[in-house]
Amino acid sequence: MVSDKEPTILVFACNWCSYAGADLAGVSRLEMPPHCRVVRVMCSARVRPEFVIAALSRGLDGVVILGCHPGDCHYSEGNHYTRRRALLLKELLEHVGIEPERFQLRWISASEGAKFAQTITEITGEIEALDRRREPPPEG
Amino acid sequence: MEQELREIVRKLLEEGAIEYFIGYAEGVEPLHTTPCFIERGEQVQALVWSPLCPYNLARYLHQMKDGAGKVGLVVKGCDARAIVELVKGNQIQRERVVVVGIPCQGQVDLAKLEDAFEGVEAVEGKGDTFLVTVGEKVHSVEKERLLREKCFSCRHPISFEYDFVLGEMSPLVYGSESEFAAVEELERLPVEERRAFWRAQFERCIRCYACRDICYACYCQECIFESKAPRWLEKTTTPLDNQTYHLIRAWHMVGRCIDCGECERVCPVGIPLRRLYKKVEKEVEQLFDYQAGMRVEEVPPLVSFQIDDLVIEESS
Amino acid sequence: MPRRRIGVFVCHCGNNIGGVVRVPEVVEYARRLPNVVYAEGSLYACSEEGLSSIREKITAYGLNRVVVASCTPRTHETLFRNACEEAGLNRYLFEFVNIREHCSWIHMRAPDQATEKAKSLIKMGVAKSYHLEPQEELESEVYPEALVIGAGVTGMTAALNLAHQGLKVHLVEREKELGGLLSEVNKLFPTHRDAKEILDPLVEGVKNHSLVTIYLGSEVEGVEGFIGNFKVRITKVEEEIKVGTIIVATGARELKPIGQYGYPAMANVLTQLELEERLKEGVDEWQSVVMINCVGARGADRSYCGRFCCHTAMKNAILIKEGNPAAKIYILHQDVMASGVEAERYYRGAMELGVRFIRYDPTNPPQILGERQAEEIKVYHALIGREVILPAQLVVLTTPLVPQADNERLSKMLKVPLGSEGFFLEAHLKLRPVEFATDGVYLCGSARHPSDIRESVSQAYAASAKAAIPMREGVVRVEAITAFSQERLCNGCGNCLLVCPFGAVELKDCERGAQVAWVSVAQCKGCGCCVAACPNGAMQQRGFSDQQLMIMIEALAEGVSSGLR
Amino acid sequence: MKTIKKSHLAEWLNRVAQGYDVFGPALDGVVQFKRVNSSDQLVFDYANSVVPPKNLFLPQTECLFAFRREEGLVILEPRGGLERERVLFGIRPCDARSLLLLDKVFNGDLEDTYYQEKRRGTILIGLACPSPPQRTCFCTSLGIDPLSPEGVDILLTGLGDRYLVEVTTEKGEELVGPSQELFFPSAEGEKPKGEKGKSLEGIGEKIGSLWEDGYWRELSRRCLGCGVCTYLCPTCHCFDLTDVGSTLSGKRFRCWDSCMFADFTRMAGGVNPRPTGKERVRQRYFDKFSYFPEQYGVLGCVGCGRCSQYCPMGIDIRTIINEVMARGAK
Repeated sequence: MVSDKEPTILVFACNWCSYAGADLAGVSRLEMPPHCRVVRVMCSARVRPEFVIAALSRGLDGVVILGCHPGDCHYSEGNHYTRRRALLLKELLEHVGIEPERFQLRWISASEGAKFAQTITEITGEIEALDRRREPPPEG
Repeated sequence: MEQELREIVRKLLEEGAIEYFIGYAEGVEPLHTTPCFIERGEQVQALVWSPLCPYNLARYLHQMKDGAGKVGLVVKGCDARAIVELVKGNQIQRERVVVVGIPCQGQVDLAKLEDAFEGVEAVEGKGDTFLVTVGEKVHSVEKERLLREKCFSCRHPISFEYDFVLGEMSPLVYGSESEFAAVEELERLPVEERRAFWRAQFERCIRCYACRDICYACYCQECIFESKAPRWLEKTTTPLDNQTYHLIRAWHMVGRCIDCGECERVCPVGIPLRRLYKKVEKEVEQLFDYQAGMRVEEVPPLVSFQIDDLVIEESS
Repeated sequence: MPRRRIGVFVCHCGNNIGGVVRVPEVVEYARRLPNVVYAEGSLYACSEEGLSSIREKITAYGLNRVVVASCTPRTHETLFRNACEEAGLNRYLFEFVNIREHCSWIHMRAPDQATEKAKSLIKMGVAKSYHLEPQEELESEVYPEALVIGAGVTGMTAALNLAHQGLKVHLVEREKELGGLLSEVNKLFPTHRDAKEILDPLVEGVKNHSLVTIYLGSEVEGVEGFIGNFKVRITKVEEEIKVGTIIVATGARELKPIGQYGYPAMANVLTQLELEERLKEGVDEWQSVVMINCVGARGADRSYCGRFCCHTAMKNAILIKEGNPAAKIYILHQDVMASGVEAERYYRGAMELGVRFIRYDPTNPPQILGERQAEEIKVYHALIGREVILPAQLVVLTTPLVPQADNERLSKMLKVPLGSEGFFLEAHLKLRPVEFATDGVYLCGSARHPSDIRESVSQAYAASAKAAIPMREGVVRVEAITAFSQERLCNGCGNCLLVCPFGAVELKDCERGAQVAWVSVAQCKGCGCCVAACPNGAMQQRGFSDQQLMIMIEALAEGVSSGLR
Repeated sequence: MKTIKKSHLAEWLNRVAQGYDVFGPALDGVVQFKRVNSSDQLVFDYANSVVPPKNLFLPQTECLFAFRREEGLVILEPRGGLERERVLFGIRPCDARSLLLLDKVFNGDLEDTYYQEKRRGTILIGLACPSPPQRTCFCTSLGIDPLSPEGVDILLTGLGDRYLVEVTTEKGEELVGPSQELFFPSAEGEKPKGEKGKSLEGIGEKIGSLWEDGYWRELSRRCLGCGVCTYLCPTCHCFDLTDVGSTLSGKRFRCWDSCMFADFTRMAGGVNPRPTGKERVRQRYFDKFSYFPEQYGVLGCVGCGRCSQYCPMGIDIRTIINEVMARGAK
C-alpha cells in the first residue's frame, strides 16, 4: 500500500442484482474510477470472509461485497447471512487496524446502475485517501 | 476431592461405563501437571487436582469422534462450555461423554507465580487465597495476585448438566472490571495504533500452530491452512502472512470461542490472543445476543439470521 | 491432470471495446499468460464469424479451456458455451471476462487505464479457467402448466396463446371482472372502435377455453420453487397449484394527480380515463376543453414519458370535437409524442379538425383560474412569447400509467427485480425483453412499462411463446453450478445444512463412520451460501470453488502486492 | 583471561556496534535474540531466549532467489547474504553447542551457502549460565557444561560486578583488542568450576529397542501435533521449500517445517508414511537420540529444556529420556 500507487479494489457482485446493476452502469456509460475489478458470484453469500482477509493480506487495497437488497435475494435469504458475516468481519478487521473503508458491503439492485457507479466512485475515493495517509511498509 | 474423583473414575472403569478417563496427572515438577489417560482402575492414583491444571481436556474429545464407546473426563466450569459446543457442532454425542465437574476456584498463572516465588512445591486454593508451599513455609497469597487473567471473567460454570460434581460448581467472582476491558482498551486506540499494536504481535508469531492445535473448537478434518489448493496461507511468515493466519483463525472462532484461554496460555511468544478472540466474542454477544457454549439447542450466529439485523446494520 | 491449453479471444465489439481498450496490446499480453497457447482479437466475438473462429481454434490448437473477453455473461454466456460445446469442448470449460460493461463503457475517457484493467481482468479469468472442470448438467422436469398473473388484455392474450398450444393455464385476476384497465377505456386509438370489440372476444375466449382456469377476485399469495416446478398459493384457493412457468401481466394504473391543477377538488378537472368514462355516455355540450399533458410525467417525481398519453389526449380531443365541432379544444403539451406514420397522420388530423396545440414550459406550468371550479387556464405560450388565457369549461389532465402499488410485494415473491420507477425489470432490454433473469418467469405489457394495446398484445405473444418452450420440451437443464461436499474434508458440523434455503443438504453416514454432508443436486440452486459457511472448504460449488475464486484474487494481487514479499 | 566491569559492558558493546550489527537478548513480548541499536535494549535477566538463536542462521522464512520468465528464459536473482558482519551477544552454552550441531548438518558433504554465510559472518559472545538454572534445564545430563566456552568466540561469566572474559578465537580478539582499556587481567582460578554430568550412555540402542513400544502411542495421545517443540528446539532444522508468485515470476522461500505436523511427510499422491501421531512423536525422539548420533556421532539434544517448558500439554522430554533409559534394552 505504497502511497503513490493506484489502489486495487476487489468487488464481489452477486449475479442477480449487483452484477446486473454493474452491467447497467456500463450500458448507461456511467464513468467511474478504473481501480475496481468485479468478480461475479451467484449470491453475495458465496463470498467467504476468508476471501476478504486473504485479499487484504495479499496487498489489495479494498474489498467490496455487493448484494441484492435485503428481502430481494434471488435465493431468499443469502444476503441475510452476508450481512451478519460482514458486520462481524468489519469489526474484526477494524480491531486489528484495517480501516473500515477497506471492506464494505453495499446493496445494489439490478436497476441501480447509477448507484453502482456512485458506490465505486465513493469507495475508491475513500481508499485513495487512506492510502495517501498510510506509510509504505518497510521492505522485508 | 482428589480421592473422591479417583473413586468415581475407578468405579466407572470397573463397571465398564467408560473406555477411558481423561484427567490431570503430576508432571516432572510439582508445578507442571499434564493431561493423562486412565484406562484401568489401578491407574486412578495418578489423578490429581490443583489450581495448576490449566488444560481444557475437552480438546481430547476429538479423539473419540469416530469411535463408538464412552469416555469420561474432568472439566472445570469454563471447559464445560466446550462440551456444549462439541455437541452442537455434531462432533460428539452428549450421552457418550461422562462429565465430572470440578469446582475450580481459579487457576494460577504460572508466570505470575514464578515471578513471586522461587522453588514452589505446591499450590492450593483456599477461599480468597492461594496457599503456596515453598520448602517448609506456606505463604497465603491473595488470589488476585496469582490468578490467570481469564479467571477474572469466570461466569458460566453452572449452566452445564454434569454427570458428577465434586462439590459445588460456582463462578469465581473477582474484580469489577468488564471481561472485555482489555479489548475495550484497544478499541479506544486510533486505528493506526491498533494496526501497529497487532503488527508487532503478528510479527513475532512463529506459526507453530499451538494456538490452533490446543483449541477444542478446531476440529476440522483438515485445517484450511493445510489446504494446498487453494493455498489460503503461504508457509512464509511475513507479518501479512501471519495476519492472514490470525484473522482467519479468529473468524473461525466466531460463535465458538468459550474463552478457555488455552491459546494465549500456550503461545510461546506471548501473543495476547484473547484480545483478538474476546473481540469476536464481544461482538457476537452484542450484535447477535449469542454466547457460545450455553445451550445445545441454540443455533450459532453465522448460520442463522434475524430480519431485524437491519437495525444492527444501520446502527453500526 | 492434462496440460492446460488455454485460448483467449478478445472482442473489439466494433468500437464498443476497441474504441477504448487497445485490444491488440491486450491480446499480446494474454498470449504471454501462463498456459495460454493461443490468443486473438475478434471484431465481434458473438458474430457467426467470431464463433466459428473460436470453434476452429479449439480444434486447431487443441484448446481445452476457452476465455472470451467481451461483454456480460448475463446475456452472452450461453452463446459462447454453445460454441465450445459444438467444437467438442465441455461447455463448462469456458470462462467469461467482461471488458465492455465493466471496462470500456465505464472508462471511455481513460484508454490507458481501461487497457490495463482489461489485462488484469483477463489475467484473472485465465487464472480461473485453469481450474475449470468439465461438468454435467442435471435435467429436471417442467410441469406443463402456466400461471398468468393479471387478466387484462395482456394476460388474457398470453393465457389464450398458451391454451391454444394445448397447455393448461391458471389465470389469476385481482378484480371481480376480467379485462383490466382496458375495460375502463371508451374507444381505441386510432380506429375509434369500442374497446369492448377487442375485449369481449378475449373474455369469451378465456372463459370458454377448457384449458384456462380463471381465479377472479384472487391474488397470488406465495410462490416457491424454480422453473419447471413452482408451487403457488392463491388467495381463496385451498390447494397449492403447481406450475412450470409464470407470466407476469399485472399491468399498470393511471396516475391520479392528487393535489395538482385542482384535482380532485374541482369537479370539472378530470383525468383522461375519467373523461373516457363520461364519453361512454356521449359527448357533453362542452364549449371549451383544455387538456394538460405530461401531468406527473417527465419531471422530478417521475422521469419517464407515458409513451401513449399524447395519443389518448388527441383521441379524446377528436372525439369531443367530432361530437361538438364548435367546442374550443386546447392541448397544452411539452412535446407531442406522435411518432410513426399513423400517429403523425392522426396528429395532423386533429390539428385540421381545429384542436389547438400549445406548448408550455414545464418550469412555468399552466395555472387554473377559478375558485371552486376551473374557469380559465392561464398559460405562457412559448411560441408567441406571452401569457394567454384560455376558457376552460372542462380541464382534462393527461397522466402516465404508473406501477401497481403491490409490485414490490410480487417482485419479492418471485425474486425478480423492479426498475427504479417501480415497473418490473426485464433480463435485457434488447436480448431478453420479455424474460426475467430468473428462469421460468416472464413479463409482458404495462407491468414492464406503459404499453399500448398493440405492444401489450405482441409482448403477450412473445412471453407466452417463450414460456411455452420449456413446457413443450418437458425438461430444462439445470446449470451445473451446484454445491458438493468433499467427504474426506467434511467434519459433519452441519453448518451447510443450517444455511441452505432449499433444504438441499443432509448429513449421511460415510465410510469412515462419521456423518458428512451430502448435497441433493436436484434441490441445490447454486447460491453457494453453504460453501462460505463451511469452515475448512469441504463444501464447494461447481464453477465457483474456493480454488477458482482464490486464484482470481491471487492473480489480481500479484504485482500489486506491497513490497513485503 | 580478562575481566570487564559490568558497568563497562554497555560501552564495549556500543563500540562493537559501530562495526557490526549487534544481536542480543531483547524484550519483544518475550525474550528474543533481536537486532539492537544500543546496549540499552539488551536484557540480562533471562534464562534463555524463547526462540533459539538458530533463526539468525536458518531464518524461519528465507528468500533463496527470485525468478521471472522473460522472452523464453527463466531469470534467477539470488538472494541472501549479509550486508554487515554480525555479533551475537548473550548466547548460552547449550545454544552454542546447538550451532556446532547445525554446522554438521549444513556444512557436511554439501555446504549450505545460505547458512554458512551467516555463520561465518557472525561472532558469538556467549554468556555462561546463571545458577541455579531454569527448572527445565538439563544440559549437564547431556554432557554440556553451562560454563563452557565451547563454540563461542568470547565467553562472559558473571563474577559479582564483573564478567570474566574468555576469548577463544581470533575473531573474538578482534572485538576485545580495540577496547583494551576496558579489560583487566583476571586472577588465577577466578573461573567458577562448571559441572558436567554423564551423557546418556547407550540411549541410542535403548531407544532403538523401543521402536514398537506402546509408549509412543501413549505419548501421542497427549501430543497435539503442534510445532512448539520443533520450532523452539535449537537443533531442529527441518525446512520446506515454497514458491510464492506465479509461473511468470515469484520467489522461492525456505521456511521452517516440523515433523510434528501431520502433512510433513505427506506425499503428492496423498500417501503419508507417518500417518498418525504415534509415528510422528516417535520420529522426533528417535531423531534426537538415534538418527542424529548415528549420522553425526553426537546426541541431537542439547538439554535447553525449551520443549518441556513450552509444550502446550506439558509433555516433558526428561520424562521420555528417563522412560527410555529405564525400559530400553541395551
